[in-house]
Amino acid sequence: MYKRTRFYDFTYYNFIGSWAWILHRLSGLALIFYLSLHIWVINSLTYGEKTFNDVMTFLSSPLFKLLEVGLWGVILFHAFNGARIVIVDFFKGSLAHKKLFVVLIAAAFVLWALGSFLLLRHAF
Amino acid sequence: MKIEEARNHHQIDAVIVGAGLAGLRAALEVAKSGLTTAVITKVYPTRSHSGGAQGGIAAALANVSEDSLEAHMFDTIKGSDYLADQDVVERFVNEALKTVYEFEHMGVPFSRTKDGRINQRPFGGHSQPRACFAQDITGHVLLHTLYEQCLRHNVLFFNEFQVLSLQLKDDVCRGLVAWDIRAGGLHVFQAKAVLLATGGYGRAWKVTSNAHANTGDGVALVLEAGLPLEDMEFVQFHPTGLYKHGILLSEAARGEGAYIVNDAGERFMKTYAAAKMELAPRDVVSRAEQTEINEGRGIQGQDYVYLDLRHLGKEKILTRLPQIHDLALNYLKVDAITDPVPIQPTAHYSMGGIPANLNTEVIKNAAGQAVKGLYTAGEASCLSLHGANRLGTNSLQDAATFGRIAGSHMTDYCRRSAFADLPAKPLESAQAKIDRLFAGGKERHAAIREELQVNMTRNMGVFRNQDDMLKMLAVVKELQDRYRQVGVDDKGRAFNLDLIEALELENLLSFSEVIVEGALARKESRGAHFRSDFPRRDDGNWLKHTLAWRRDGKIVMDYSKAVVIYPQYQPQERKY
Amino acid sequence: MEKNFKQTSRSGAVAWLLQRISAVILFILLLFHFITYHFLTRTHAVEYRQVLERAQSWWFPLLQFAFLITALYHGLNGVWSVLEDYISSKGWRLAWFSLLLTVGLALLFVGTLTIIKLYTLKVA
Amino acid sequence: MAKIDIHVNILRYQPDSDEKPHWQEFAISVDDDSTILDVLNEIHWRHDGTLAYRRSCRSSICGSCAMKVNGRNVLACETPIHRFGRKLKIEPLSGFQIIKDLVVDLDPFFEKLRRIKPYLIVDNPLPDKEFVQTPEQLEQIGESTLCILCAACSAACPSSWPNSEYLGPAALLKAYRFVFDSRDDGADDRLEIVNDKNGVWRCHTIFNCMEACPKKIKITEYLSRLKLKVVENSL
Ligand SMILES: Cc1cc2nc3c(=O)[nH]c(=O)nc-3n(C[C@H](O)[C@H](O)[C@H](O)COP(=O)(O)OP(=O)(O)OC[C@H]3O[C@@H](n4cnc5c(N)ncnc54)[C@H](O)[C@@H]3O)c2cc1C
Ligand code: HEM
Ligand code: SF4
Ligand code: F3S
Ligand code: FES
Repeated sequence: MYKRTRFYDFTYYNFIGSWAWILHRLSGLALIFYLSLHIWVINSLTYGEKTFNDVMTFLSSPLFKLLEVGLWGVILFHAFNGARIVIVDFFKGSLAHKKLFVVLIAAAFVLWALGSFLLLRHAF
Repeated sequence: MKIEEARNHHQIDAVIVGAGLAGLRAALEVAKSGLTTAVITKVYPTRSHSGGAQGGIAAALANVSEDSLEAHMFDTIKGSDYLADQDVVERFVNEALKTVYEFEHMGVPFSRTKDGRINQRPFGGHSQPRACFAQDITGHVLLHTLYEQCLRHNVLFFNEFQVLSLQLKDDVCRGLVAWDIRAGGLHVFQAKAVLLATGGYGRAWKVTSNAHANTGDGVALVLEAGLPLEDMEFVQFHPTGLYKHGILLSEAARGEGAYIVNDAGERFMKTYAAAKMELAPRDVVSRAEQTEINEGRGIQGQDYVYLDLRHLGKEKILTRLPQIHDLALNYLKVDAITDPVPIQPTAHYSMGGIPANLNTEVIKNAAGQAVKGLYTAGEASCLSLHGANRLGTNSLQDAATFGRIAGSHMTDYCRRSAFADLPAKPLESAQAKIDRLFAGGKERHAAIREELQVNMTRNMGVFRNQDDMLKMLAVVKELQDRYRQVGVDDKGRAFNLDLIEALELENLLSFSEVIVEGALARKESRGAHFRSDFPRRDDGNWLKHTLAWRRDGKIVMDYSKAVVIYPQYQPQERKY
Repeated sequence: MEKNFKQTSRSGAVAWLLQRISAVILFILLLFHFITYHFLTRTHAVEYRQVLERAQSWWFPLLQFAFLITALYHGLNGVWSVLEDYISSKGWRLAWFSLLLTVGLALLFVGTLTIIKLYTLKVA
Repeated sequence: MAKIDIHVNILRYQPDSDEKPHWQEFAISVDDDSTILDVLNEIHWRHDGTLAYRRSCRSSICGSCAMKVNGRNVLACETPIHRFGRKLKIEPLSGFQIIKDLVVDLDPFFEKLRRIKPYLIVDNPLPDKEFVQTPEQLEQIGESTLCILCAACSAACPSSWPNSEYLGPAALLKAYRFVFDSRDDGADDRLEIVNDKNGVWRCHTIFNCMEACPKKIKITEYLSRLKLKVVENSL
């Protein structure tokens, strides 16, 4: 017998459900990574006004602004797809999970565009 | 290849060949008694052909109408064209209710009436709505439920094992030899009791509703063991086979009210069976259909007519007959909600088979003497419950009821007997078959099978006559000769599909000869056996069973096995 | 034939449910957090004074603490559920679990410290 | 009906001679209304007898012939080739060991089924006739009883690839089928069995199972209901 168990099987992947799952997983991991850094960095804000301003100037550079826009996107995806998961789990969302995905991600996208505008408007 | 005898030797009280409804029901019965029970099956149990049954299982529960055991009995006898043994029919209808209630208690999800009882629908040849059903997947749910119960009671499963020979000596069955399909290799099973529940033999035809596995292996094994077969010429053709594919569209469609129409859009059944129309028994409807086709009234003059469901409406089609809707859509791209579905008669059910008595013991002669330790049930058997024509939904009931009866007789038998010694060289004949196929001639089994099937459909169909049948006989003989030169491409052990199919072909060729000889000899028309050269039923000469042996390479017939007839059910003309 | 399947920890229901409950709470808190911090406060750079003022209102530490706890729980429980998909060896599972627990407690400690410090810091 | 020429790539593995699977191309001519199974038969019967695959009913009810065609799990017997054009890529189901060519080892699949006690458990004495079960009660489990145990769903589930011990959608669906049967008294037992890291909690609502199921069973929905029942039972 030939054993062909693999981690992933990329030939069975072209469905909304599985993309949503992969992205949800990756975004979740990214978020917990970010959250760890965030907690660490914010701690430095407590070392007086000078440190605060140094850190903040650094964080307000265009590069960080762009990263923040990305972060906002990741958060929105994870949050709205997460909402979809909750609806699937508790409110028979399975019956229309693709529609739900499209609607919720569209809503997330609008929020993302709006937020990005707010974030970037003073950046450059 | 050398076979390691020691490792592949099993000693098991009851060995059951076949995991269809008959086999599993028997296995469950034996296993409950605590005896070691093994089921040997060439496909995974849930893949057995019983799962393909759609319409229902007959029992006079009287849940939706007045009904009685007598009515069920009479319908069955009349449907059989009076060839059924009436003691068998009596036993059958008496046990039928119990069988269905047992199934329900095992968890079968039967469709329900509003007040929560088992729902029933009309079926061809039954005078009352008697078919208990689960949508149009009745066989499927029955089979799965039985399999589940067998798991619960620790039945041993030898899945993907193909039985190649019976071990018989001095009229005692001692076990059998099987080929392990997955790994390759022969296994010897020593048993106190063996049940043959290998299903039907419809695969001898090209246009057939039967699964690839329905190659009549059990029937051929018995013939090879020097025992007789009964009534093999009676093969039912189902009127609603999906055009070209032969795949079955359940009679449930007509039970729910579908029409059959010809090219003129006419419900032609009114000229053949005005009272019952589409719900006349299958032999009647198939003949009507074939007549329309033969006389040029098929759709656009071709070899099919229409099954029309449109007037039933989307709702009913999708809730009551979803499988039929899917089949037509997938195979013919026809949406039954909006279009009529092309159909033609298809080889469907084997009334004949391994002769057995009321206790399901295999018998060796017309006097009814039994072979010890050998049993049979289900479509492989011929008790004879269905006579010359089976009524729809009676066969699932047959398989389950006589499966259970077989199980309880086997249990008794196992309890009071010891293992009998196997014959000296149990592997010999099976090994010889395989060696020959591996050594290989130039003939290809696929070509031979194709030729057999095409000719059987052409010559042994709904209408038969002497010329066609003589032609067929010549074809079978020629193909049997050619078979001796068959070799397989695949010389491997593991999952050698080539080898399996070649072995099955030998069986097809073997019993097909019996079918043809039996049909040639029977110079009358009865039930599913219709001869245009002898279009009348002839009770004077032919109200009797055929028993056929292969002796010295010839088929030998015996007609001294009388039909059991009760005074109150004397043969009458059969009208619907 | 009894192979290939091992029954393991008879549970998972509570973790599953808490993951959803924390998700719903996070949905609200996180969006709130992002809006108040990343959008509304950014005139140019976050002002030290402004941040401290809000940090010292009565509701701030409560909300922040709730956010910290739910996010940490949700995130780390999420990582654990990802790991469970891929790791079947008992030893590795224990090792990873301990690691996640340590990281979680550390972050909780740092985060709590930050909140308290900000609350008690004197505005210069 | 006309003949068309097609190219069929099949992932071959012959245990006696091959170390690992490899692709083999067949250029053949078939009727344009053929199914995948017809194509395999054509190859096996007329071109290469060594090709191995499972089939029986050829009417999409026995569940033998699930395999992956052009990246999708299908029943070979019910899938017409015109769905894919002239290039076919046929391989065995993922996630199982290959016995030969398209034939995979399904023993683990059936073993998992066995784990969830897939049979009606009744504590009280049986009624004389049938249990009363209303059409509404039947409706709860009706669709789940369509399952033909073809394994297409379990093979498509990403959760099951890295973790061969995951019970998988088919077994869980069977658990649902009995837990929600109004006649069954074995729910507590079964719910405890599926309340496991390799049970219902390995389902991340990925929906591939539903995409793969030839019977179009709303598997994920039923697994969701099962999860809620487990939660309810363990609080
Ligand atoms: C399409 C279709 C629809 C039908 N619908 C209905 C219906 O609605 N109502 C009704 O009453 N009847 C119906 N029938 C008939 C009914 O399904 C069968 O008669 C019945 O299921 C036969 O059951 P069985 O147990 O005898 O055999 P099967 O279910 O055919 O099982 C045969 C078993 O034997 C095994 N086997 C065969 N040969 C070997 C071997 N050499 N070695 C090992 N194992 C072997 C096979 O693996 C299989 O497990 C239908 C039949 C068909 C074809
Ligand atoms: C904003 C609101 C959020 C919602 C609605 C939400 C929702 C969810 C849900 C429902 C799951 C379960 C997925 C599953 O079991 O299949 C999940 C998993 C996860 N979440 Fe969140 N989440 C949110 C925020 C966060 C945050 C802030 C983090 C990081 C700290 C995070 C990290 C994770 C991780 C790592 C997983 C595991 C991923 C996986 O199992 O594939 N989530 N989330
Ligand atoms: S749920 Fe669907 S895909 Fe899964 S085994 Fe059953 S029929 Fe096949
Ligand atoms: S694909 Fe797998 S993860 Fe769940 S929804 Fe289906 S079982
Ligand atoms: S052959 Fe039975 S499902 Fe395809």
